[in-house]
Amino acid sequence: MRYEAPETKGEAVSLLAMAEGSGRVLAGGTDLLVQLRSGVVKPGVVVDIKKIVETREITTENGGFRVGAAVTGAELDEHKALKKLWPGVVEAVELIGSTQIQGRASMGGNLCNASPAADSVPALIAAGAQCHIAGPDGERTLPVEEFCTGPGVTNLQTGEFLVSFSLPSRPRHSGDAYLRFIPRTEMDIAVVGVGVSLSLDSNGICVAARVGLGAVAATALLVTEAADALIGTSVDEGAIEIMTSAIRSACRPIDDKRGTIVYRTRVSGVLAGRACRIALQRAEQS
Amino acid sequence: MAAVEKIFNDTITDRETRDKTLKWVGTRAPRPDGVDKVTGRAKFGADTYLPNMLYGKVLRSPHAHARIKSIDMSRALALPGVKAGVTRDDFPDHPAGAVQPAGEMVINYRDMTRNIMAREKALYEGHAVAAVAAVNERVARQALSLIEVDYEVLPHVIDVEEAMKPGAPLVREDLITEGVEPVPEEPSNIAKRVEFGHGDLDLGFSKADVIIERSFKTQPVHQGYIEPHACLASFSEDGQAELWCSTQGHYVARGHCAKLLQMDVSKLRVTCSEIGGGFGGKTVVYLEPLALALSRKACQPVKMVMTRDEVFRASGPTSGASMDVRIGATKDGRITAGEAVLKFQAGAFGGSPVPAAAQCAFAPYDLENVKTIGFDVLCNRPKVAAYRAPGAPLGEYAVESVVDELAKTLEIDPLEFRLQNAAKEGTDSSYGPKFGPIGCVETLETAQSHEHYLAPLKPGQGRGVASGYWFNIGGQTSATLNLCEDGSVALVVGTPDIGGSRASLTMMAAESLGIELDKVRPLIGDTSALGYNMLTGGSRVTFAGGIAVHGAAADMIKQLRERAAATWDVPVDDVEWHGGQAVAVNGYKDQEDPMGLLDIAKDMAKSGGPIVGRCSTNAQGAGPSFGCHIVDVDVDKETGRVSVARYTVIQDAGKAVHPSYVEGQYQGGAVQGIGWALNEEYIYDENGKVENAGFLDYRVPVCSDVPMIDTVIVEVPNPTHPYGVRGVGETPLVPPLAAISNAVENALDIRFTELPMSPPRVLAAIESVG
Amino acid sequence: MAREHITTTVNGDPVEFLCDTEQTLLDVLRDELRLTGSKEGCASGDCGACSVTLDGRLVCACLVLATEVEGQKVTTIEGMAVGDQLHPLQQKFLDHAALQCGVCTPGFLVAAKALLDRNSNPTETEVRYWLAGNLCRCTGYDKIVRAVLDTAAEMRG
Amino acid sequence: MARIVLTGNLRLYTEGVTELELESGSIRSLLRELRRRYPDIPEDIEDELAISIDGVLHQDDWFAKIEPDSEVHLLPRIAGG
Repeated sequence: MRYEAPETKGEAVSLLAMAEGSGRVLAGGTDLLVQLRSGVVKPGVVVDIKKIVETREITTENGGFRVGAAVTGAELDEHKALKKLWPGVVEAVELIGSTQIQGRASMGGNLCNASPAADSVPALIAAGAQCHIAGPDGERTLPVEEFCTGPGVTNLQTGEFLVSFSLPSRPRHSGDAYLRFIPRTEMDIAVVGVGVSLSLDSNGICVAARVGLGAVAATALLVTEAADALIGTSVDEGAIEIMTSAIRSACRPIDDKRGTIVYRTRVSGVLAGRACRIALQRAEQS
Repeated sequence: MAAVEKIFNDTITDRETRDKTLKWVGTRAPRPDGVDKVTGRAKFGADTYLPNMLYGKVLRSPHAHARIKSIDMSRALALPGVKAGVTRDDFPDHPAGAVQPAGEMVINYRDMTRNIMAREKALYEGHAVAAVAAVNERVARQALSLIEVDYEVLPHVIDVEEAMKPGAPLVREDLITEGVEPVPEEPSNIAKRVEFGHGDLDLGFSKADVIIERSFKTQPVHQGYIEPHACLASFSEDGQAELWCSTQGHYVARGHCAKLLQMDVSKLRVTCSEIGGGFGGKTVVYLEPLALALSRKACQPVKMVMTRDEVFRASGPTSGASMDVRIGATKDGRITAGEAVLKFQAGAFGGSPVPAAAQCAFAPYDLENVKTIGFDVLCNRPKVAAYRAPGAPLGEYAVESVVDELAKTLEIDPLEFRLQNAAKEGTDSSYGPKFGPIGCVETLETAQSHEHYLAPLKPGQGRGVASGYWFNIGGQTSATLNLCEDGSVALVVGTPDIGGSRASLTMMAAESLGIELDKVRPLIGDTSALGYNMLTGGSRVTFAGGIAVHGAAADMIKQLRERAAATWDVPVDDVEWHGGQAVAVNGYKDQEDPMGLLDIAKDMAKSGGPIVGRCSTNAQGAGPSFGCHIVDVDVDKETGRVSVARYTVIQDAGKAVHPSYVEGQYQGGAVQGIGWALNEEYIYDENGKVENAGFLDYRVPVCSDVPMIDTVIVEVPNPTHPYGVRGVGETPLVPPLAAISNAVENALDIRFTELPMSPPRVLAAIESVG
Repeated sequence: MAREHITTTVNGDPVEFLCDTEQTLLDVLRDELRLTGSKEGCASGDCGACSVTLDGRLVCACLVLATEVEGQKVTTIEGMAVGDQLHPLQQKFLDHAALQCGVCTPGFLVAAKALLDRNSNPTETEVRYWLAGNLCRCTGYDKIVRAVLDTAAEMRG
Repeated sequence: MARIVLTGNLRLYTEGVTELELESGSIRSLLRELRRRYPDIPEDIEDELAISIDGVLHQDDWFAKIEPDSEVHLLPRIAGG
């Protein structure tokens, strides 16, 4: 196994292109090293992207932010302005593993690992985040909800890698939140995860909403029916009730060691309601 | 040595007065090994290296149950850098009846040699099938992939009740159940049936106004020590060997390895590393005989360390169980009869802790009519290893749940109900012997008046209590005190220090000698340093080690008095040992200046040579320990998550030599119990393979899961011990399962009869009652 | 196989080592540099026994490739005491009997120091969540949390 | 005569007898006498036993004294974690 740490996107792309699929991108490594140790992956070359400036920066971008794919959870947590604009997204990233994991794990890695249970993904979907991808044919952008195509499978083509995310600006009276359920208080993989983002007009009527749902299908989902249940309402309990049933009917989970179909479906609605109330409160206060 | 003898003979009242004069016992002194353990200097199992060292790796069965038709090592052994390989052919077989005492139990070496390396069949996923030693781990792993094993996969069975059914896949084809008459003709997975009790159940139940009968089920769990099994073996060409390993008993490990490798015990020297947790799981051998066999072939040192995955698949664990309990009581709260039938998974070989579970289940109670029956059942899991009060947490989970339900039905406070039926001195225990002085009533009364029990609950919370019992044991123990030329003392003991025993043993040595604590330096000797020592387990070390250390001090004091008497030219009977000094008494009072250790030590050579206090004993009369736990829980009714809001452990320690480490045992046991009750469980797929062999999905409690654990140390002295010590290490894991289940019942008005009470189970129960 | 040559700083000292690209920082600390205070409890980032800091950031050494530490600053438990002066956390762990077997202790100490370096006055809840990635099976965490809170109070003066 | 109680599965070797009175000064002599009366008791049974004399637990303790009025229980050996 070769280890390379290029300093430009171009070098990284050509290294990955030459590897013809036997290349693996290393950001925080909190998933990759476990896979290397267990022999699940045997890459010919590991391309460490952390020396590429764009993957490590948080910069403002027309009222929103551009966040490098390899920026760690700990660094996000320390970025006051980003935390103020998208608290739900930052909270979601902070839920990935322990303090030690936070010192390494990144949103980019969390997304590219393509686990249906990735914590940051439903929050990024709710936030309407875009992925910036570098590749042999130049750069392209993709909405987060279109990035993963199945468990462990992404839309990335050979030679491509995820450089950064765009988190958009947002009007006043907007708020987001992410909640997940785990059996313990820490250190577990999400059994269910729900991200909610909404904007209110000056009369407190919901004018825009997005709801992301994780760990209940092959990939994290954008649930437009759930959002539609909120838009045009004052996000009263009645609307939330309709939203939660939309969430439950969007669930297509499996039975596994972490939860049952029944349990995941049941709890997804519960968390959606709770996350929605937090997002609402934040919107009202912003 | 009047002063010392007195400590042995003194009565409880003497003891109370003496307790006031104790200088070290009962204090929170610094632990002698503390600095090494906070600086990273302490050497654990995987922390040693030898020149020319090889790395050993084990090939493990991917099948839960399979006949091994052939094993071809040739390609693996041909790989450059591979120095040795071993399989079943490298370990001599033992006849079926080859049982002999070793460590705590009689060991069946026919079974043990099959557990460390599969022979006819692989009996569980993770069962060792072959091992190799190579120049580094990478080559060793590569070699494993070149070993060709031809398996014939067989049907498997995991669940205890499935395993007991006629026609279940047989783990051992020729197993005839022990303990039933007439002797069965057909083989089955039931290795043994045991029965305990006294009185007349029918009569007892006929007197009952209320009878409650429930069935319980628990999933198997693992001890969960943080340090994986590790060892380093070095065999020399002349047939002598050295073994360094993380073990609860290096003398016991020596005996097992010598037997399995057919070598003289004296030719194997075992040194125990610092041990990173064991809880019973490091009382047996796994890697050690393999490393020795590989080293013997390669004539190079071989290091072996388990991965966490191997620890979960191939070591420990403890039994999952199915249990039926029936208890009857009168309206005024007197239990008239209790009956329990316990079925325990033994794993691939007989020897589950079901006998102890059957003995302990009703132990907190004074019962006229009681009967417990236990079944030891083979299944395709690793042979279970001891886990902290082996068996007792399960049996008492079932009994204490029904006791709680009875109290509720009779509208009697659960502690009051327990007190009305509590075992006390003179009670015929549920398993036979009369109890001597015990603290069962004291722990219950302490709980009744504890601020926690009296505090109001927050809305939605539930509170539960439960009692627990463990026998505790003594056993063979040796200790040596070497007087150094400057008057300081080197203490050598032979029991691995798993949680502060260097501190407690040193404190008792200083107390018995009457000298400063910092003048005694403890060391854990290797197997060549002392006579035999049974392992660190059964809550025996502070009890039995204390007796040995105290005896060694008595032996040293006898010699010190003789040296002083000779020096003064007075009869030895006119010299006594007081406050760390030889003092002339009787007719010679005040005629000689007292001689301290330094005075005697500096002229030791002239007065007769080295002074060594020795004691090798087989400690008897371990004092049983009772505990009572109080727990408050919150339940999230929408997600089914149970969280522990407050927890108090009350337990009889006899005498707490080092209260901080006694509290630590109470707190650690309670939190292991919280894990067992709420989230810990082995999850098997349809092929009998473990799905959660790691700390990610085998969910031990993390720091943010639990509150502070309050403790109360009750002290009802054990009269057989010089300082009144009872074992304390195991009882703390006995009450939590029932206490937490009782608290959840109190919060939800739903009685759970299955562990763990994980969120999906709890939510399903909540929704089923609407 | 060609081995990588790495130049880094460990506990303030310049260190060079050769490693395979597959080796983790933990493998190198233990097997090449013989700094065995960092323990391998799981090799998957789930137990925290190998906690070290990398340029001041708390990480699991088992989840860092050794080749990644080129030019960085690694701090391990062996770098915590200064001469014969224990760090206040080390002393408080002893005073509070916050260890039993002691195998998780180096990881807890390194993690707790990283907390106190950032937050001189953590609440019990903050301590518990910060340390949630460090497993202890012996103590039930009670005395560990008390030792950390007590150290923070003492260091605040 | 000391009162001897056989618990667990010992009755299988004693034609169902679980309680008897015996004159025996020590555990060693007790075990010999039991095997003399009940030859079915396996020779190495003591390796699997714990013996309680008046409530005090003994394991591997041949010469522990049994008084004429002692109450003695034979139990399965106890192992801990």
